Amino acid sequence: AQKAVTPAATTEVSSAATEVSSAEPTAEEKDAEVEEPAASFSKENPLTLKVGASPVPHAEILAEIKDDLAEVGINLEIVEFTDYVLPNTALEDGSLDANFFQHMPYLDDFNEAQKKDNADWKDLVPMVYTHFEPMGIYKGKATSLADLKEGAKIAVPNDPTNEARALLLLEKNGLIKIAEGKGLEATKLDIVENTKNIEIVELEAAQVALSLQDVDLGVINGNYALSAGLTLDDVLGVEDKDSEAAKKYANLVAVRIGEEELPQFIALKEAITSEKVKKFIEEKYKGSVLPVF
Amino acid sequence: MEFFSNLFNLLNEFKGLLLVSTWQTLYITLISTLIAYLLGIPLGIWVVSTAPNSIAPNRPVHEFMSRIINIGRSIPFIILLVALLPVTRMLVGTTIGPTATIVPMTIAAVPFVARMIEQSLVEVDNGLIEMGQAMGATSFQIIFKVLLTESLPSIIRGISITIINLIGYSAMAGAVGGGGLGDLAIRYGYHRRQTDIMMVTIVLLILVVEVIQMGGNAIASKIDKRNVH
Amino acid sequence: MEFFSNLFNLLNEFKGLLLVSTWQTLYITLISTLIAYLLGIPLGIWVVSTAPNSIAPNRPVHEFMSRIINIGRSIPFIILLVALLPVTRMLVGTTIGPTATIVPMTIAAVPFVARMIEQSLVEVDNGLIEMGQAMGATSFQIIFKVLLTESLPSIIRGISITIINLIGYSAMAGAVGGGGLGDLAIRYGYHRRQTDIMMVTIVLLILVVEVIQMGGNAIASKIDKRNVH
Amino acid sequence: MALEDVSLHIEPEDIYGIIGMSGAGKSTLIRCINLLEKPVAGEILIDGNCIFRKFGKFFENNNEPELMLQGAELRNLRRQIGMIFQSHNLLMQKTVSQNIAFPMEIAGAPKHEIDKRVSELLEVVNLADKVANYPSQLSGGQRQRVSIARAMANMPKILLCDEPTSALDSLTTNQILDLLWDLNQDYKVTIVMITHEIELVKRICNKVAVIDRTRVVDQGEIGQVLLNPSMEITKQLLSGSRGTRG
Amino acid sequence: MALEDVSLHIEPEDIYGIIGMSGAGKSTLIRCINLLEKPVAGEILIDGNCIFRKFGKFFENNNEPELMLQGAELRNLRRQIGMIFQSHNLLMQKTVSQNIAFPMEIAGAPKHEIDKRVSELLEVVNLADKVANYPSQLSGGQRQRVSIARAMANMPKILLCDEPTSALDSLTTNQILDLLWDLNQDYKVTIVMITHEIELVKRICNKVAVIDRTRVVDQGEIGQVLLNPSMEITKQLLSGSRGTRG
Ligand SMILES: Nc1ncnc2c1ncn2[C@@H]1O[C@H](COP(=O)(O)OP(=O)(O)OP(=O)(O)O)[C@@H](O)[C@H]1O
Ligand SMILES: Nc1ncnc2c1ncn2[C@@H]1O[C@H](COP(=O)(O)OP(=O)(O)OP(=O)(O)O)[C@@H](O)[C@H]1O
Ligand SMILES: [Mg+2]
Ligand SMILES: [Mg+2]
Repeated sequence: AQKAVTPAATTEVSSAATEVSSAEPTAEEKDAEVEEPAASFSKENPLTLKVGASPVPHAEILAEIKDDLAEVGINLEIVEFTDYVLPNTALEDGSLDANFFQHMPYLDDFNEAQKKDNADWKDLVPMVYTHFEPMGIYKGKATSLADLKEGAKIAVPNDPTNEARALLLLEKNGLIKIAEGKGLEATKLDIVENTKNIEIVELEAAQVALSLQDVDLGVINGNYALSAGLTLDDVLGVEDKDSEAAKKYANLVAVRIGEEELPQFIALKEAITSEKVKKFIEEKYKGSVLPVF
Repeated sequence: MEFFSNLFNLLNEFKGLLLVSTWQTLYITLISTLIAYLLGIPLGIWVVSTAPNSIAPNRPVHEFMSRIINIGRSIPFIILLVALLPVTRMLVGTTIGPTATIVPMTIAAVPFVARMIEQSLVEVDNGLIEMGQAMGATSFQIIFKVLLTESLPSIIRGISITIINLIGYSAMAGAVGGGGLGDLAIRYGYHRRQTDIMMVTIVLLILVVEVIQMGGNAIASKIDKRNVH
Repeated sequence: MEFFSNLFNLLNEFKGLLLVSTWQTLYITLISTLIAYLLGIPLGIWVVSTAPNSIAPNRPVHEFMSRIINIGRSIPFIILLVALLPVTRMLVGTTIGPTATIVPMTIAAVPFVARMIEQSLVEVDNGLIEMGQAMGATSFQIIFKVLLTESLPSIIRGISITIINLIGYSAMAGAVGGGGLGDLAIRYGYHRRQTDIMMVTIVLLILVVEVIQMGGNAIASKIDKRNVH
Repeated sequence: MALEDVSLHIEPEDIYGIIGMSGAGKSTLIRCINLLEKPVAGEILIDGNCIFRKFGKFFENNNEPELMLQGAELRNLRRQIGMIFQSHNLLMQKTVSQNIAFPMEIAGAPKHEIDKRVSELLEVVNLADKVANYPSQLSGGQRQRVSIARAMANMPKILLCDEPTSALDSLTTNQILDLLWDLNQDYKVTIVMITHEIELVKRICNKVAVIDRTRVVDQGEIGQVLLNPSMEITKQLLSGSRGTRG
Repeated sequence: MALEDVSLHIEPEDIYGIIGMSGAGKSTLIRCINLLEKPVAGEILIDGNCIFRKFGKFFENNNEPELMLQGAELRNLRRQIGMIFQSHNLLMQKTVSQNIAFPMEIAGAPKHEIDKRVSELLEVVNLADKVANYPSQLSGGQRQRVSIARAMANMPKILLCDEPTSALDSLTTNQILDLLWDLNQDYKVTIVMITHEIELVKRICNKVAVIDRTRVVDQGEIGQVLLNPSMEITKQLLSGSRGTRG
């Protein structure tokens, strides 16, 4: 059934595909898919690929490869989301063909949670890992980690992907301790040790950089720090590019399970891991976004 | 000079996006308003007319409807949006994009519309309702031939307020790929910090709002016959 | 049984957070509503009374005020919030937390309030305005002693609508750590998919909305003397 | 505001006048006839049919079942009763002709019939040139005439008139009285008319009731009540019109 | 709706009656006196002071400057003119006493003075028991009496009365006429009164104007206009009150 990815078909076909794959495809069927030649689209008969992405840097990276994909007959349609739930549910239900905004721990967690509520949930899987957005602890009123005063305020992003990560970064820098086993579920309620009585202030990820003046420290995603004009001088601690975190939190393009090897995704994978994109990321984001390919 | 050539370049570069977004904003808000009024007018009428001392008092029904409206108004939009995903998928076949946005927007707007309708209907002079009753009008006839006709200018003013409120909602719906000018402004202005494109987008939004408000007021004044010269 | 013990545990665990959030919601919305009305009433009156054929027609002023209101209503909340950060810092000394939220909430509410006031004032019978003029009342006296007193019930109904609208906005104000029930529902219920805590939060929101709506309606009916028995 | 101790006997084809001082309860009484006002206790019969009955425990016949016409029955009754309101109650957003057509639309009359009747009535009340105007564009007396025309639109069997000529000059008043008289004579319409001009009562009513402070203090044939007034209030009302100065 | 060719001469201390058929333009005329209605062209003088002047090019004296009282001057003038509206125009959200107090509040009278005057007026119009009621709780005539009391609250020099007794019974009408008479005699109040009851004009007016289809067709001393009517319309209005039936 997956063969039926014809040029004219877009979303509707994808959702049909989902239904079929829910019928537990056998190994043979899966093999058959992989063997299918990449002849179902061409420059004359382009295939539309709907990809959901966060505005920065994901949508910007996708925009960079739009022309390259058009060359091979893929009409890349970027749908921007500033939300972290809908791109996954929309991918699962066939409204999207792929999404590009999350890292593996979040995706795992999401699949896990969905399966609890919905037995029919079909896993979403990574198709390619692209980049890492190092998170940093930035100076606010305080200028060093050492002279942080009692009751200091630290701003962290308030979305689950970033908040837990920010808390883990603070833990790593010895400011707090988080309950065992919470991992990416951690919120400020899971802080078990807080010797300096630090007050965690949860803000919208993009907002943290704007409110630095009003807190002692802020934990900020690299891209938002960049667009707010912050420099390396302002950083007190960062997830470095060779760390565990870099691997763990590498951002990925996710697709529905079983579709990883579809020709259009192979083309996407090639385009997004090209030298050109690497250069683009390095130049545009100046170290606040790091390619992992 | 440079300002204008910059602006020109910008407009040229983003022309397509701006046009599409304007179209999306109009499409989403106007369609949701339309459907929300189709559903909200009956709801508003129902809750007004079953109120104590109204034309068809019915305490249980009144309280039930009122509660439903309040619940609808309590749920944060984004949560409503997620809760409605299965319905959205069923109705429009997808959960993202402008058309999919219309479903939660409409549902969020219905209770607001019901309250705006209530606001307009309760202002109708009681003497006119009595007049209808004395003529032997059914509740239905009183609603259509007295309440709605007499409060029409006020209802129209309410429609402007509602549409503009929904334009605000549509910016939130952008979070889930709905598109539209508000979303564009947020993505470029807030997330990407491109102030220039944000400004252009907001100017377009202001134009849309201006047209709707002026249009609404003009129509309301025109059809209002309480003060003709 | 298990359901209740689960619920009990949940309430126990989140008691503090729920209480704080309820308090924050009330604090943010009520204070913003208060200030928004202090600013929005004069604005609404101004735009109504300078309209053509009104008590103090003044086309340029009317159009200017109307435009200001429309601009205020056009800017997406989150962008307004960012644009106002310096003002917020100046006024309340910080840009984060519930108190800081009040600034953008208020500014976002003012133009809405102005339109709701307009909606109420234009319904006042023209004969009463003439009566005031015939008695030699100044525009100011007509506004206070005729327009506002006669439309008070309608204005009160508008206040309920506004407060409930602002509760919706306050969910967005979570962006700057404003807190509140809406934000709690979104962060725990939506982002972290803890349906139970989301449900509890929404129930609290519904209660708050219910109290405000019922209270508003009750006061409006009570003070409305057009139909006393 | 409850009326006390009211018992009126209005026969079919009567032109029944109701007089009394301002605030006596005339409007309240007339509004009981089509149940716009619900009496606390008492009985209302129209054409021998009871439309309302409720007796408190202080009444003799408190064992009779309570009754109040409701729903479709009430509406059908009301469609046969025309009413001229003291405060006109015109639809402000409708033209003169739409206002007059209102009761016919309510009763579901066909469009051509409505149009025909409305133009007849417009002639009758002398408003043919105002057909497309809105009430806000009319003078006080013109509004009252719209209200009169509307009450007659449905060819009612009973016409309740609450001060129908209060805003009209003597010429127009005469035309309206002629009209009421003709309706009564030609179409056997029962008319109940509140007025404060005793002259009018004398001219067209055959019976009259005098209301004073929420009570019916006198009623009967016109000659009996007005020519030989037995009640103080009736005398005052009659003498009031004679004037004290001039 | 413009009046044509109107030229009235109302002297101080007149009780000036205005009669005419329904829709003739009586209310419009009276509303010109306090400039609620703006004439298209013409001149209005009060106590010899011009409050409005505008002449089109078809007038001889079109070189005189245009003039229309505005702002504080207009308000001061209006505070000396009481007005009884045909449609009452009561504040529905205010009690009877608050409605009566309204013009005094507007003029900034001290509270105790307001209270005193309001209770006097309540006695005068016989509404002392309704002091705390709202207009929606009053009968038609009671509302009219509130409107009358309100017009008198400020001790105006000129009183414009648009059918002040149209909803009142003969007894109450007499009381009101006595009141107007006393105001005129004791306080030298100039009164302009529209009415459709020619009896009233005969009883208290010293002058009268007859309006017909937006024109003043006759005016002058009461005896001259009404006792020897020269105009057709005046005759009709007079005969109309004699009645055609009865
Ligand atoms: N706003 C308006 N627009 C158009 N015509 C109007 C308006 N107001 C009044 N008219 C017309 O002007 C004429 C005079 O009206 P006016 O109210 O002065 O009559 P009137 O003499 O007071 O009559 P009545 O005794 O019935 O109160 C009427 O024919 C009326 O229809
Ligand atoms: N809603 C109400 N609440 C309380 N009292 C009322 C209400 N409506 C009327 N009344 C009172 O009931 C009495 C009778 O009123 P009604 O309107 O029947 O008088 P009426 O005889 O028609 O007088 P008018 O000739 O002045 O119209 C009046 O004293 C009035 O104040
Ligand atoms: Mg009455
Ligand atoms: Mg008039």
